[in-house]
Amino acid sequence: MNLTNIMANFYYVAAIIFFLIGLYIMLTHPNLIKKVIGMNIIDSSIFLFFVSVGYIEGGKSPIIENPSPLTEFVNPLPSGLMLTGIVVSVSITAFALALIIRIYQEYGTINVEEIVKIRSEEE
Amino acid sequence: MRYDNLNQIKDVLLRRIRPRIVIVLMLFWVLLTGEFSSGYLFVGFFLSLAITLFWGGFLLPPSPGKALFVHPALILTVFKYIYNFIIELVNASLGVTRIVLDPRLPIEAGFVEFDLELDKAINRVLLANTITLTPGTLSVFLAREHIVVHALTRESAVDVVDWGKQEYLEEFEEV
Amino acid sequence: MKKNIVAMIMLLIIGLGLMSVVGEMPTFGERRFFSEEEMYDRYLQQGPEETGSINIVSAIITDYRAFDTLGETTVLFATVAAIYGTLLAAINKDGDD
Amino acid sequence: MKFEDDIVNTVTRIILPFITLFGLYLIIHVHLSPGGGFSGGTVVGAGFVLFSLSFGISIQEKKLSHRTSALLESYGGLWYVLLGFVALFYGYNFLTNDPVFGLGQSGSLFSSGLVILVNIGLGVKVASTIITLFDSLGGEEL
Amino acid sequence: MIELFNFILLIILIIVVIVVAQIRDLLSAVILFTVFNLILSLLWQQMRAPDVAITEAALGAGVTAVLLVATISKTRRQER
Repeated sequence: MNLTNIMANFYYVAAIIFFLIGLYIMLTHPNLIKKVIGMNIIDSSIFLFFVSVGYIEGGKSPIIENPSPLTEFVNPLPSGLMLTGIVVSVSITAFALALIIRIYQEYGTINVEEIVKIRSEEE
Repeated sequence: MRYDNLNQIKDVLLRRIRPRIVIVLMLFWVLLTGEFSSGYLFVGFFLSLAITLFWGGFLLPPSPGKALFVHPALILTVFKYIYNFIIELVNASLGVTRIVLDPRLPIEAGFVEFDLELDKAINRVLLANTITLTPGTLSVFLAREHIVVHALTRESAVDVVDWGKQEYLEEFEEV
Repeated sequence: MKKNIVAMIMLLIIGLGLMSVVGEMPTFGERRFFSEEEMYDRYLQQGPEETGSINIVSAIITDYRAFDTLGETTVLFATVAAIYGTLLAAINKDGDD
Repeated sequence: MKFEDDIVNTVTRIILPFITLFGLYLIIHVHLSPGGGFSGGTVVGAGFVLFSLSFGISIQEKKLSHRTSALLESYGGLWYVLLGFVALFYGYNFLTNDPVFGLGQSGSLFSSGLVILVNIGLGVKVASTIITLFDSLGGEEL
Repeated sequence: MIELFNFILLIILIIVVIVVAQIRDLLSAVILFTVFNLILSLLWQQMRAPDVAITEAALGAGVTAVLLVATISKTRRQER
C-alpha cells in the first residue's frame, strides 16, 4: 500500500467513507426510510468516485466553443454515464418509497423489527 | 351559437395574454442565452407567449387602468421604501446585537397579531417579507389581511405594528 | 448493540480492502487515466463535427450512446408503471373489502 | 396538500413562469450549454409540483389531468423510438444522426438534428414522470 | 486554492453524512440529506462537470426530497 498515493487521492478516500457510512446506515437502522436515505448516499459515493476519475488537472468543462488543440478538457465520458445513473437512482428511490407506503398500509409501521414481530405472530 | 363560442375563445385569449409578463420573460430569456439575433428572439417570444397562455389565470392579476409599463410614481415609492427599510434594518440589527451581547439576555419573546389595511396580496407579502428580513422579528402566518408576527422583545413588537401601519405601503396601494 | 459492533468490524474490513485499491490507483488529475485514450480523443476532437453539438456530454448521451438513453427512458416508464401497480392494488383491495 | 398561505401563493404566482421558461431553456439549449432533457424536464416538472403544492391537487388535476400526463409519458418514449426508425427507413443504423438529420452550423441554436429532437421528447417524458411520481406518492389524501 | 476549497467541502460532506446517520428525527435527516446533495452539486461544478451538477441539484436535491417528505407525511415522523 502506497501511503502518499492515498493522501493525494483524497477524493477516492472520501468516496469510500461515504460508501461505508451509507452501508452502515443500511445495515444497522431498522427504519425503512432511513435505509432508503443510506442507499442514496451509497449512490452519491459511486457518482463522486466516477466523476473524480474523469477529472484532469487544469482541464475545462467539455463545451468546445472555439476549438484549438492546446486547450485541455475534462473527460466527458464519466459525466455522461453518471447522468444516467442519477436518473436511475431517483427511479429506484421512488419505487422503494411506494413500497414503503404500501408496507405502512399493510402493517401500520415502517420499522423492520416490528414488522418481523408481526409476521412471526401471524404464523 | 358558433359565433358566440368563437367570441368566448377570443375573450379568454385576450384575458390570458399579458404583454408586460411576456416582455419580462423575454428579458429573462435574453439574459439566459446572451444572444440577440433574430432566431433566438423569435424562439424566446414564442416560448414566453406559450407560457403566459398556459399559466394564464394563475399569474399575478393585472392592475386595472394603466397605460404605461411602469408608473413613474412607483419607482419613487420603491426608493423611499428601500431607504426606510435600510434605516429600520440598521436599528434592528443594533438592538439584536445589544441583546445578544448582554450577559443577562433580556428576551421577552412572544407573538403579536394585528390586521392590515392592504388590499393587494403582493403588498401584504412585501410587508411580511420585510418583517422577516428585519432581525429579531419573524412573520409566522399571513392570510386575508391578518398577520401573526413573532418578536424577540416587547419594543420590537411595538415597532413592527407601527411599521405595518405606516404610509409607505399605502402609497403602493394607490399607485 | 452486538449487531452494531459486528457491522462495524465488517465495514472496517471492507474499508481496508477498498483503501488498498486506492493505494494502487493512478494519481488524481492525471491526463491519461485508464486505457481510454482513444475514446477521449475521438469524442473531443471529432464530436462537434460528427454530432453538431458543442456540448460533448449531451452529444455522448443522446448521440453516441443514444441506445443507452433509450433503455433509461424504459427504466423511467417501468418505474411509473410499477408505482401505479403497487399503489392502485392497495386501493382496489380496499374497495373489495 | 394545500397551504392556505398568502406568501406561498403570491410568490408562486410570481415565480412560476420563470421556472417554466428556465426549464424550457435547459431543454432547447442542450447542445450549446450544460443541461438537457433530464435536468430541464425535471425543472418543468418541479414547477408543476410547486403549483399543485400551493393551489391544491384538484386544480392541478384540471390543468393537466392524470390521463394526459400518462399519455405524454408514453408518447415521449415512442417519439424517441420513432426518431430511431427514421434512420432505419433511409437505410442507416438505428438512431443515426449525421446524414439523416441535417446538422447545420455547429454552435448555432438550430443545429445538431437528432440531439435536440431527442432531448425535446426526453424533456416531455421526464416532466410528466416527475408529475406522475408526485401525484401518486404524495398527491391524494389517503 | 481549488484543492483546499474542495477539501473543505469534502470535510463538510463527511460531517453532514455522520449527522444523518446519527439523527433520530426523519424529517431532519431528509433536510440534511438535501443539504448533502446541494454541496455535492457544488463539488461537481468544481470538478468541471456542470451537466451532472445541474441534474444533481434538480433531481437529487429537489425531487428526492419532495418524494421523501411526501412519504414521511403519509407514514410516521419519528424513527422509533
